[in-house]
Parts: sequence; C-alpha cells; structure tokens
Amino acid sequence: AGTLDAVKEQGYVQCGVTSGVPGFSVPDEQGNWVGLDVDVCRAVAAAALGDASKVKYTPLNAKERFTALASGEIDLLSRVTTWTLTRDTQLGINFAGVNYYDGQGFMVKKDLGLTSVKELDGATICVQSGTTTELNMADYFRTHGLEHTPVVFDTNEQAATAFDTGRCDAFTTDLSQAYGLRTRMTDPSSVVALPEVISKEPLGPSVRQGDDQWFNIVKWSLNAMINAEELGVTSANVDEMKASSENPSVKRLLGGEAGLAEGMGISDDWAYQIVKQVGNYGESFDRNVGKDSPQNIDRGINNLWNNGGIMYAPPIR
Amino acid sequence: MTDAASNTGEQLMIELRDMNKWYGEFHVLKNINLKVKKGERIVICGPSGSGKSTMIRCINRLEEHQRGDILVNGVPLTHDIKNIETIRKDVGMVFQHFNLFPHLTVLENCVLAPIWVKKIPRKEAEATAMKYLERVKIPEQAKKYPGQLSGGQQQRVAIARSLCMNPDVMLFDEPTSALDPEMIKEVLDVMIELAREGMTMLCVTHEMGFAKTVADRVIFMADGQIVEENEPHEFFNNPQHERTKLFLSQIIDH
Amino acid sequence: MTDAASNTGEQLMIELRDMNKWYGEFHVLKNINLKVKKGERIVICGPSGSGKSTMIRCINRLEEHQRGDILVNGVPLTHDIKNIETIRKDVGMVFQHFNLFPHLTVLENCVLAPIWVKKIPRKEAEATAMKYLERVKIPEQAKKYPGQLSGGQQQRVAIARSLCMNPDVMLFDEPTSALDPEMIKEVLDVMIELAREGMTMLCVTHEMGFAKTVADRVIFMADGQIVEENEPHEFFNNPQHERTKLFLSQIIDH
Amino acid sequence: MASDTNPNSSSPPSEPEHKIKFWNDPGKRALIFQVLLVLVLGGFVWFIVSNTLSNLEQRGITTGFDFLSQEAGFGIPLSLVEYTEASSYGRTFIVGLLNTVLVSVLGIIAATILGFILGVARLSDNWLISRLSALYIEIFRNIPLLLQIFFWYFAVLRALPSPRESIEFLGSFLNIRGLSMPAPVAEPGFNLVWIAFAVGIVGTWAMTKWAHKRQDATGKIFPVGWTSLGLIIGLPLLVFLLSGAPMTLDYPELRGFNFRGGMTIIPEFVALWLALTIYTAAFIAETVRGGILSVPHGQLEAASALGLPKTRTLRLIVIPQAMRVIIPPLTNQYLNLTKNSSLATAIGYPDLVSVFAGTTLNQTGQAIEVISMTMAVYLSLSVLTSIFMNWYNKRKSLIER
Amino acid sequence: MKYELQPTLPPPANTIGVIGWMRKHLFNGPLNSIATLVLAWLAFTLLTPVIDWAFFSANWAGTTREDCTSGGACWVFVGQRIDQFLYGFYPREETWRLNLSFFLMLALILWLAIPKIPAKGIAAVLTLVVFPVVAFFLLTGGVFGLEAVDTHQWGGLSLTLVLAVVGMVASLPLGVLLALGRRSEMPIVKSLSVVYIEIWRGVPLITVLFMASVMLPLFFPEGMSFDKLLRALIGITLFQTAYMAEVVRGGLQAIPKGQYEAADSLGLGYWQKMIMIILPQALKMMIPGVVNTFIALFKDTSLVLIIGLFDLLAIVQAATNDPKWIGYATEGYVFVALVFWIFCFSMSRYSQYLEKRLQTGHGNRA
Ligand SMILES: Nc1ncnc2c1ncn2[C@@H]1O[C@H](COP(=O)(O)OP(=O)(O)OP(=O)(O)O)[C@@H](O)[C@H]1O
Ligand SMILES: Nc1ncnc2c1ncn2[C@@H]1O[C@H](COP(=O)(O)OP(=O)(O)OP(=O)(O)O)[C@@H](O)[C@H]1O
Ligand SMILES: [Mg+2]
Ligand SMILES: [Mg+2]
Repeated sequence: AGTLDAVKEQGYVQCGVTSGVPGFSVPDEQGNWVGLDVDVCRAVAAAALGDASKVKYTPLNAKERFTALASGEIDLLSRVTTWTLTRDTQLGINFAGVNYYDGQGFMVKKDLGLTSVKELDGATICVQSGTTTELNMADYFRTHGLEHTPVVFDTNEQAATAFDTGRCDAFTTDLSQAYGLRTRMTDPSSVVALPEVISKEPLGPSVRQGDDQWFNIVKWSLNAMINAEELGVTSANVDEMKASSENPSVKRLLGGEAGLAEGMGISDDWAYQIVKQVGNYGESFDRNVGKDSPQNIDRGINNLWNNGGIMYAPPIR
Repeated sequence: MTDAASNTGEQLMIELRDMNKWYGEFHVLKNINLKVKKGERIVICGPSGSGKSTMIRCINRLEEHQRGDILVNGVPLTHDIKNIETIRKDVGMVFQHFNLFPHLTVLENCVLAPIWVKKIPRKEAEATAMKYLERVKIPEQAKKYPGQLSGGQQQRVAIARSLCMNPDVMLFDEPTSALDPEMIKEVLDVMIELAREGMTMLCVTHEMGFAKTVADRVIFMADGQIVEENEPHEFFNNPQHERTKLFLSQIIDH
Repeated sequence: MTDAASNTGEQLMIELRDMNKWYGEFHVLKNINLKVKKGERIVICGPSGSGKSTMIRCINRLEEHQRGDILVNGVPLTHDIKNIETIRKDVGMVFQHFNLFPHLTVLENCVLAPIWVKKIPRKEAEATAMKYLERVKIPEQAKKYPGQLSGGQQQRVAIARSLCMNPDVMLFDEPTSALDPEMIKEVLDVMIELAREGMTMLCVTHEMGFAKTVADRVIFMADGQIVEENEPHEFFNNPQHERTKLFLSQIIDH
Repeated sequence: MASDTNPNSSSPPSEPEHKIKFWNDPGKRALIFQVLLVLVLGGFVWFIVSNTLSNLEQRGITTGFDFLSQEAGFGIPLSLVEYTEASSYGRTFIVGLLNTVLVSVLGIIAATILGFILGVARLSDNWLISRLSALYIEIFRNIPLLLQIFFWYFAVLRALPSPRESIEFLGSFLNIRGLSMPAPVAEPGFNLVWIAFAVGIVGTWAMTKWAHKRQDATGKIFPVGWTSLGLIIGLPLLVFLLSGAPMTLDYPELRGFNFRGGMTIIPEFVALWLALTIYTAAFIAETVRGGILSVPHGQLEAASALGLPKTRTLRLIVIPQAMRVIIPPLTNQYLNLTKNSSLATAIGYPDLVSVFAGTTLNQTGQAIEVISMTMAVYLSLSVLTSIFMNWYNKRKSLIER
Repeated sequence: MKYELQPTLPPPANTIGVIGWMRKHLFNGPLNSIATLVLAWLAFTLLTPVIDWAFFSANWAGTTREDCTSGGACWVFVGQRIDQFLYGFYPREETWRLNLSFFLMLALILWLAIPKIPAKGIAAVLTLVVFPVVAFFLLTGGVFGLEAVDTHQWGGLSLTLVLAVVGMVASLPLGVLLALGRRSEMPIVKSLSVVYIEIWRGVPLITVLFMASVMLPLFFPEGMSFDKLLRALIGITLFQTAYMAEVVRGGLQAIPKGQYEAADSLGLGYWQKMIMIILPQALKMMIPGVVNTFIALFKDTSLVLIIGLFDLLAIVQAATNDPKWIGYATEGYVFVALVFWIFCFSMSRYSQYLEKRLQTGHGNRA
C-alpha cells in the first residue's frame, strides 16, 4: 500500500523534524511545533488530508533521521537536511525539492578579531555529528592545508552550548541555524559569523524511495507554496482570489481545473488548503525566519527567481 | 501376622517388584520386592544412607525408578501423567521437615489440594479439614500461619493436610527426627491413633517404641536392599541377620 | 593444691588486679582479681551472661578493659601495641566456633601465624605443625580444608593451630559446646593430655567431668564477679556460696 | 528371608517400557512443546528477516559490508591509532572500539580503587569517615548517570580557563581544551630503557620467587612490594639517566588557538571517565562492604588471637575470603561500566556508539550492519566476562564436605 | 557465706556521653584524629558554599530572570516551569488525570509496601492488572467523554513515571516466565531463555532504544506501525525482562526443595504448584531485588532523551535552552537530580528495610 493510503488511514502525517532549531522546527511553550520545516509538514498534511494540523512530529537528531525515514518510522523528513547525491542514491530516500538555500558558515567570538576561516588553522571546532557540515568542514580544511580538531555532538544545541562555554574556538553549521542558535548564547552580541560560506546547502524535504505518488505530493506541496507566492496568493486573499481571480494560473493552483490532482490521489483544492492553512512560501519565510521573526534573516538567494533570488518552482499545469 | 506378602488373597495396596533405582552411576535401590496389603502398618528402619527415604519417595514418584514395577492400588507407576496423578491422590506423604506452605494459614494448607486437585467445594473441604485438625488436636490453630506453631504442631498439621486428601496409604519419612523430645510424643500419639483406625501406613522411623506398638511388620534395609522383614516381636528379640543385630545394638546403645 | 594465688613465690603467668569492664553503660566485670601461676589449670564456670567469656577475652585483648590492670607474664596490657603483640604471642586461644580459616588447608592454618608472626622458616613451621597435628591425632587430615572435617576434628585443628605458636598459656572459651556428644570426648581427651603435659590453661567450660579431672582450681562467676574460687573437690562437694549451690544443682540435674 | 547381595549393575538401564498415550507422557509432551516453540520462534524470526529484506530492497538500500572500505571523510578528535579524514569506515569502527575500551579500562581501574577505598571507609570505626562515605554512596548511586555525565561535562568546562590563561605546571597546560602534556619522543638509545624495563619485570618475578623461598627457608620476610617498585620503575629510570636521557619531550606549545604537539587529554574524556568512575565506585563500594561484612567476625578474632597484625589479617584472612563474595558482582559492575560508556554519545566523546553507530551509520545508512556490529561488540565483552566469572567461581569456591 | 552483689558502678567518664562517643568514634588513635580533622575541614569548606548557593542566597520568588539578583540559585526558573517539568505538554486542563493516576498508584504502592495493611493479594492484582487498564484510559482518553491526549504531548516527570512503571509492571510476568524457562528441564526452552537473557543483558540500553525508535518499522510489513512511546516501552520492557528474570530466578532458588516436593506429593500440577505455592513465596523474597531493578530502570528512563522523548531530564534540558532563561541550566539539572534522588533513595531505603526484615522475620507473614 502506498504511503498516502497509510496516511489517510492513520489520519495524520508522520513528519521528522529537528529537536529544536529556531525558525525551522521548535516546539513553542505550549508544545506546538513551528518553523519553516514544520510548514512543509503542515502543507503536506493540508494537501493530503485537508487539515494542516494533522501532523505528528517526531523530533530526530541528525544521526537518526535517515534510518527513521528509511525504516518507515516517519513518512516525511523535513529537517534542515542537505540534498546530496549519495543521500539520494545510497540511503534509499529521495529529495522532493528545496525549501531553503543555505550555506555553511563559521561562528567565532568577536574578541578573537578573526576575519576569515583561513585564520582558523589549528582551531578546535564544535559541530553536530552525522551532518554534511562535518564532512564539508573536513574537506575544506584538508583542501586548504589547515589543521583542526572537530568536537562532535549529537545535536546542534549541544554543539552551540559547548562553543558558548569556550570548549571550541569556532562553531560551524548552516548559517540559517547559526543565527538561530546564537540567540541562545549567553551573550549573543559577542558572537560573529565569518564571511566565508564554504558550501552549498540546499535544504529540503525528503521521502522514501519507491512511492512516486507520495513523492509527488510532497514535491508539489512545496512547489505550490512557492508558486502561490509568485502568483501573489496569500492566506489572507486566497478565498477572494479563488472566487474572483481570472488568472488561469491562479485558477489552476486553487483547484479551478478539475482532475489536476487526480494523479496524486488527493482532492482538487489541495493547493487552496495549503495556502489557506499554511500560507505561501514568502509568508512562511517571513513568519519563521525572515522579517517577522527574531532571526530576521534576509531573503537573499531565497527570494523568488524574478526577485533576485533562485527560489523557482515548476509551473502547475 | 507373619509374612504378609505371600498372602495374596487380600487386597494389595502397594507392590514393588524387582524395583531398582540409580542416582547417576550409583545403584541406590537393588531389586526391592515388597507387598503391602490394605490396612497394614509397616515400619522401615536401617542405617543412614541405606535407601529408606529413596524407596518411599519412589512410591510417591518424587523420585523416578529405572527398573522393575511399582503398583499402587493396582495402578502401575510409569511416565504416564494420568497414573501419577491417580497415585498421588491415593498416597499421602509426611516429611521430616514438615514442608508446610508458610504463606498459607493452617486451614488453607489443608484445603488447598482438596479444592484444586479433587475439585471439592471450599465449604466442604474446610469442614473436612477441621475434622482432621480436630483429630490431630489443633483445631484452634486453624487460622494461624505455620511459622507461628511449634515443630510438633507443624508436623501434626502436615499429617492433617495429607489426611484431607483421604489417601489410602500414608507414607512417613522420619516424621519425628527433626523434633525436640517433648514434641516427638504428641506426633507419635497422632500416628498411633491413625494406625488404630486402620490406615495403611509405611513409616520410616527410628522410634522403636512406635514400631513395637503398632507395626504389623518391620523392614530392615541396608545398602539399598531389604535385608530382613519380620513382625516386630521377632524382629527385635530374634534378629536373623548379622547386619540387623549390629544395627539394633547401636540403636539400643544410643 | 590449695589457694594457689596466695602462694606468691612462684612465677605468675596471669594477673588481674581490680579489673573492671563496661559495655557502654553496662558494668560487665566488677573488680576482678585473679592470679594464675605457671602450669596451673583453671576452670571457669558460671551462669550464662556472667562475664566468663568477656573476662578471658580481655586477657587476650580481644576486648578492652577500662579500669584495673591485666598482666600477662609480667607485661601489662595497655594501649601499647608492642605489649599487645607480645602478649598475643604468649597466649593461645580456642573458640567455641573453632574459627578456622576456611580458605586454607589444615596445615596452612597451622603454619600461618608461625611464619608471619614468629618469622619461622616454613619447613620448620610445618614440622612443628605436623607434630601438634599428631598430638591432636589428625595428622592425616593436614591437606584437607576445614570444610571437609567434622566438628570435633575442626576443634582439634584449632587447638593444634594455637599450640603451633608455642604459647605459655592457653585460653579456652567453651571449646566443646558447639559439638555433638560423640565429638566432645575426642576434644576433651586432647585437652586433658595437654593439661597433663603441664600447659597453663584457663578454660571456660561446663564439662564438670573435665574440671574434676584436671583443674587445679575452679572459679565460679556470676553477675560479673568472681563469687567463689576453690579446688575442684571442695568446690563440687562443699560449695560455700548460695549462688554456687544453686548453679551446681542446676548443672547436675541437667 | 535370606537376602543375597545383588550384583552391582554398573550402569542404569534405560526407562522401563510401557504403552502410554503420548499426551500423558511428560517426555513426549516436552518434546512436542519444544518443537512447537522452535517452530513459532523460527517463524517469527523468518517473518522479521523476510520483512527486513523486502523492506530494504523496496527502499533501495544496499546491504553488505562493502561500506567498511569506503572513505569516511570526517574527523575524530581522539584516536589511539592512526586516523585521518581519508581513513575508511572500517577504521572508524576500530577507532571507536578502542576509545570505548580506553575509557572503560581506565574507568574500571579508577572505579575499583575508589570503590574499594569507599567500601572500606564505609566500615571505618571513624564515624565521620564512614558517614561521609555513606553520603557519597547514597548521593551518587541514586542519580541517573546521564545527568551526572552532563554535570561533570559542564562543571569541568566551566571550571577550566581558556587556552591563553592555561594553568601551567611541569610543562603541561590545563585549559578548557583539555590537559596538554609533554609527549615523550624516544631517541635511538631509548631501547636500552625498554630492555631495563623488561629486566625489571623478570627480576621482580625472580625476586618474588626467591623471597618466597627465603621466607620458607629462614622465615625472614622480604619487602617484596618496595623492591618490585624499585626494579620496575627505578631500574629503567637509572638506565635512562645513565645512558644520557635518550629521549626528548615534545612540549605542547600555544600556537594559534590551541596547544600543538605533546599529547592532549580532551575534556569529554575526562568528564565521561569521571562520571563513570564516580558512579560505578558507589556501587563497587557497596559490593566491597558486603564482601567484607560476609567474613565472620570470628575470623578476625582468631587472627588477632594468633597475633597477626591488622594489615596482615586483612591481606591473609579477610581479602581472600571477601573476594569470593566480591568478584561476581564486581564483574557485573565492570560490565555495566562498559555498557554505560556508550552514553559518551551525549557529550561528544568519540566512543563506538558515537563514532560508528552514530556518524558512520548516518553517512552510510547501513543501519542493520552497523547496529549488529556494535551490539556484537558489547555482547562479546559480556560473554567473555561471564566465562571469566564462572571460571573464577569454580576456582575459588570453598571446598566443603 | 552469703553471696553478695557488688555495686554496679557507672563507667569511667571518658568512655560515655559525648566525650566517650567522640573518643570512640572520632579520635581513637592519632591517625584517626588527623583524618577526622582533615575531613571535617574539607566537608565544611566544600559544603558551605553549596548550601549558601542553594538556600541562603537563592532567589525564590519572581516571574522572570530579572528577579534573580542575589547571585545564588535562581529557583524562579524552576518555579516558572514546574508545570511543564511535571506534565510535559499535556493539556493543562487535563492534568488532573495525571494527578489522579499518580495518586491511585501511590495509594496502591503504599498498600503493598506497608506490612500492616492486609490483603496484599488483592492489592497486587489491582496494581498489576486493574491499575494499568484504568491508568491507560485515564491518560490516553478518547473514551468516557475524556478528551483524547496523544502520546507526543506526554512529557516531564509523568512520562518518566509512565516509562518506569509500565516497564516494570510488564516485565514482571515476562520475567517470571523467562525465569521458569531458565530453570526448566526442557533443554531447548532452557537454552533459549539463557540466550535471551544474556543477549539483552549484554547490550547497552541506548542501542536497544535506538533500534526500537528508528529501526523497528524495518522489521515489520509496511504500514504496520506503533506509537513511538509504545515502541520505547516495548524496548524498555524487553530489556528489563532479562534483568527481572534473573531476580526471579534468585527468588525461585531460595525456595526450599521441600516445598516443591510437598506440592507434588499433594498431587498439584506444575502450574498449580507454581502459582499457588512457589511464586507467592518467591515473590516475597524477590521484592528487594525487584525494587533494586526498578531503581535501575527508573534512572535509565532518562536515556529516552537520546531518542527524542521528552522525559523529565529532556524537558528540563529543553527549557534551559530557552533564550529567556539562558544561564540557569545548573538550577534545572539540580532540580532533576533532586527529583530522581528522592525517588531512588526512598526506594533503596525501602528495599534495605525489606532485606533486613526477610533476614530476621522468618516464617512469619509480611
Ligand atoms: N539426589 C541424590 N543424588 C545422588 N545420590 C543421592 C541423592 N539422594 C540420596 N542419594 C544417596 O542415596 C543413598 C540413599 O539415600 P536415602 O536418603 O534414601 O537414605 P536413607 O536410608 O533415607 O538415609 P537417612 O536415614 O540418612 O535418611 C545415600 O547414599 C545418598 O547419599
Ligand atoms: N559486645 C557486647 N556489647 C554489649 N554487651 C555485651 C557484649 N558482649 C557481651 N555482652 C553482655 O555482657 C554480658 C557477659 O557476656 P559474656 O559473653 O561474657 O557471658 P558468658 O558468661 O560468657 O555467657 P555464656 O555462658 O552465655 O557464653 C552478657 O550480659 C552479655 O549480654
Ligand atoms: Mg532418609
Ligand atoms: Mg561465653
């Protein structure tokens, strides 16, 4: 049986998330999960079940995530995970797209007065285990003939805490997370990021191999969010747009063209539900990591392609 | 009341035919032949390690014999669980160390097996139990736990517990040897009364007074064999075998 | 062989002067005065709890006394470790429960202290040990472990073990009271022989036969005091104190 | 009524034959039950295995141990064998295993020493010593180990200064990055020292034998302990000095961010080792106390009465008897400590679970293989321990009638 | 001659009272005296700052970190978060269900633990059979008009207790079966039991939890899935069963052979004998061992943090990561340590008390 059937039967989507990266997935004080990655889970639930709240979150550390996905423990992994070739080919999973273009950076204490990663020769660096970050760092230092001592932790928070106490000279992770974790440090203002971004880190949701239907649902749920932003459909105006918009793209997006979603086995108003309940990509970005959030990260390359960024979704038709 | 075993007309309660038993390589019981008729009272004695306990434990299938036959009430003791069950219902056993169940009251000790094995209603089982507790003269202790009784009282409870199953035969394995001298008598008295009422009994004991009083036959064992078998008067006053004479002299000296 | 203590000309082995001991608030030994000459054999008896064990354990410093003096071979028992060591070498002790070392063979039990305390070569120590094991009539058990011996044999090993240190005095604390009757005799025989050879002995025991045979003096204790002290014949036939008479009447009944 | 002595049949015959309905024969019942059990269990195992295989296939996960030879590509901060980012995943297994063994062995040694001290202290007649030891035991054995590991890790980190403000002593530097110590680098003549060391060990062995003989012969007691110490440590030291100290020390030096050169003990190790030691010592102390209390008081009295001094009594009488009681639970504690060292993953000490069942598993996705290898390691350790325990028990059990 | 009793004198002054006690326990011998002084000094210097931090200069009242001014411990943090620490993300209006279950359990445990209260058999049945069912419906809800509470909302101390109690209650019967298996005369049953026990005792709990939390679905047909908490519970139970089996085996071994023989000779069958004669006696002897394994399990539940369940330790750790309370991790950890310590210490005391009782009160009924 396909994942969609299983999801419909159990009535919720099992979604693997981080155990707490601000902006991407954290439980708030009531225990509700929020974040950019969480919104992908919610979008998929809205598309598949018509209700964005029908998600069960499984906090995973980096080491567990692929095993959890491959084993069937979760239906969907949306956990700041970098899309790479080996992950696509060897781990039995498929990436369904990119919801955040990231890059790996380094955080150091301001008072060290460093200006470049190259000055980190011989440094001790805190990092999370089982990540591309760990591998990128090793590559980078090797290619530049620099020495370093990694100190690896189960979770990013632990790595950040260890850096905070002075265990390491630097702390490396995807920049998006680095800013979030900085807010948790004793004196956030004393910590700065070095300018280099040493890697491409396209982060996105992934699913198990062998279930194309489900793969499509996840892929197009994400695409729908991006397209919605491009088309100017927001959670606030979606009802109005649905009722009155003459733009055929918008109509197709919001279920105006019957049978479009048939191939995915979900109802025609799937994208409407996503935008209505979760919002478009821009809304999600602003709310979780962008201008309406404490991190206040610039859209940068995550802006739409027609807006100076590289966020680009294939059309829905 | 001479050699009862040759008297085949009466009902045989227990019959051992060429019975042999080994513990590993050690030959404990060698070609034991014994017939016990209904109502007979037999005392078994002999030096330590001669196999007395082993023999009567075989009759109750607490030990398994390897060769020869054991028949109780005509039922042969084999691997057959049905037969073993039947025989255990017919045979009561009293141990040297009482082996009462310490977590149950005296009354519960007595009604346990009737209720669960014989499937008798509790009321009825309790009535029977009280009857036997009266017979062993401790009805007033029914609600106590074994740990609260003296050794002699405990052994009497053990006898009552066996009697509650209405056995056809009672086996006793040195029932008084773990008791203080004052208590030995109260237990022997109960046993004597039981004998008087016609219970078939096989009793391993060194209480020669008891043997003289109630036994129909005394069996002397040594080295895993029955060496001599006689009625008490003859046995004590006119032992046939050297081994018996030696044993009796030790017992009486002591 | 009358009141030996007043005979001050001879060498004093043990002397207690106004010795007092308390267990916490409890006054166990009250003003004990006792003199034991070389070669004297003294039996101490008295009701349970009268302080007999405590007294002889004080002499070996297994217990500490709080007031008065204890002198062994002229050496006073104080906190001084040197003195305690000297005295322990001179005094052998045999306990009610043997206290053999179960992880060592009989022979090892016997040579342990000579080797480690007296620093005697092993060969020599073993020869001595065998001599004493022969004296207690169990040389053939030398290679066995205590757990393999009967109680009587174990107690004889314990005596041999003490003798191996060539003590000047032997203290016995009810050496036979944990033994079965058959075994008591074999241990008493060894002790009697020891006495015959002139060993100074202080012996807590209720074996009155032994007291009559070997004791030079019998000491009767009650309530932490020495109540009466006399040579055996007088002591048994003509006790002076009420308390002694009462005690003797109980002992003899039993 | 004659009774002949029966010929002693040497061995028992097989069962007497009777016709019994098979369901009433306990032997056959047992057989049937066991066959059923094996079938059910086998079926269950087959169910699991076939599911797993089909799941793996369906999800496109390759199986097998080929991954062990692939390049790992990540760094490990502490390794007892040569390891670089270019080493293979197989190598990470070795590194992790050795790190587990390292912290376990050092933990076992320290916990044993501390545990014995505490156990004896618990029985001291000094009220304060025994109370404090009881306090220690009750505190540390009743708090989860994971919590204690966190505590020590952060306590250690908080307490230590930054590399620039290192505490310096004897050419070593203590800071938040760990303890950097001079590492000895052998020079050509150094082999002599090794030879001296070997000679010292052989000499100690010979001396022990000789001392034993001499004591047997003359009764004189030779200070074996001190002499051994002299032979094993003193002799190599002497040779070392006489041969002109053929060794340089590689002193750690603050270069850039950290100390380079020398050897460094990382704080993760220290925290884990401390936590394991302190936690397990509390349990060992209880074991030791139980063992010592199990030696009857009479044994001590008998030894005193024979004039044996306290220390000798302890060595010759109390310890040999207490050890029988102590060893089995003690080995269990060793096993627990080894298993507990897997909590290293919580603070980033690179042990087997963290490096191999963590990072390697994550990079390769070979969950089944990696987890089975990891479990097999712990299982073999425990089986070896049980075998040792049984052997020891047999050897040391008291001989009785 | 009349026998006269000599007067009983009080002991010399320096051997009794405070001075006598000190001489005996603190200053007997020069070495001991030095040790006493050194230790007393050490204890004093180490403990005073701790006590000062925790009590005298601690902050007790307030609502935010700004209220923590005095430099001592900031208990305000714990106070503000206490609900979360106890109940996790359980809906606040529904916490009475957790409280009720807890008090039910407490009542049952007291019933079982206090020797004077009769009818232990009923209590045992209630605890092992009825209570789990009642607690299950109370906690999960969804019936009798109770709002359903999903297990991912469970957390904090209540989750810790759920893990420990369920692990314990479930492993007891399984452990009994396994122990009987290990003592069985059937060679296959026996060896399978031994293999099971040795395997589970040989591997670390965190690898078991890892398997249970992320690998389990791999072993089952697609679509067959269990709740994450349930899987952690299964892992813990299977693990605990092996330890329990060894405790039970110890208890079974302590039952004299005569009890088996007496039961046999009365004609009781194997299960009748076990259930009515052997196990009731063995269980009583096992209680100290059972309590000890429970303590071990209780402490081990903190490992579920590693697989992402929010037990007490995990939830406190999460709270210390809250930017609003950065820097008060110590208070959080001390709080967790204290909670665990109180539970474990009282249980270990109880088991010691039982052990003593078993040693002395032979034969009498507890
Ligand atoms: N389970 C056993 N395994 C091996 N040998 C045994 C076993 N039980 C008893 N024996 C041996 O079998 C022999 C007979 O034992 P049994 O107990 O029947 O003697 P007994 O005549 O009852 O002696 P006692 O008067 O001491 O009770 C003895 O030599 C004993 O050592
Ligand atoms: N360690 C102790 N602490 C307190 N009181 C003790 C101690 N040892 C013995 N006593 C008490 O001291 C008194 C004398 O004891 P002791 O053992 O010397 O008596 P005893 O004459 O040897 O008696 P028995 O014949 O029973 O051996 C008894 O009342 C006993 O209860
Ligand atoms: Mg017998
Ligand atoms: Mg005494």
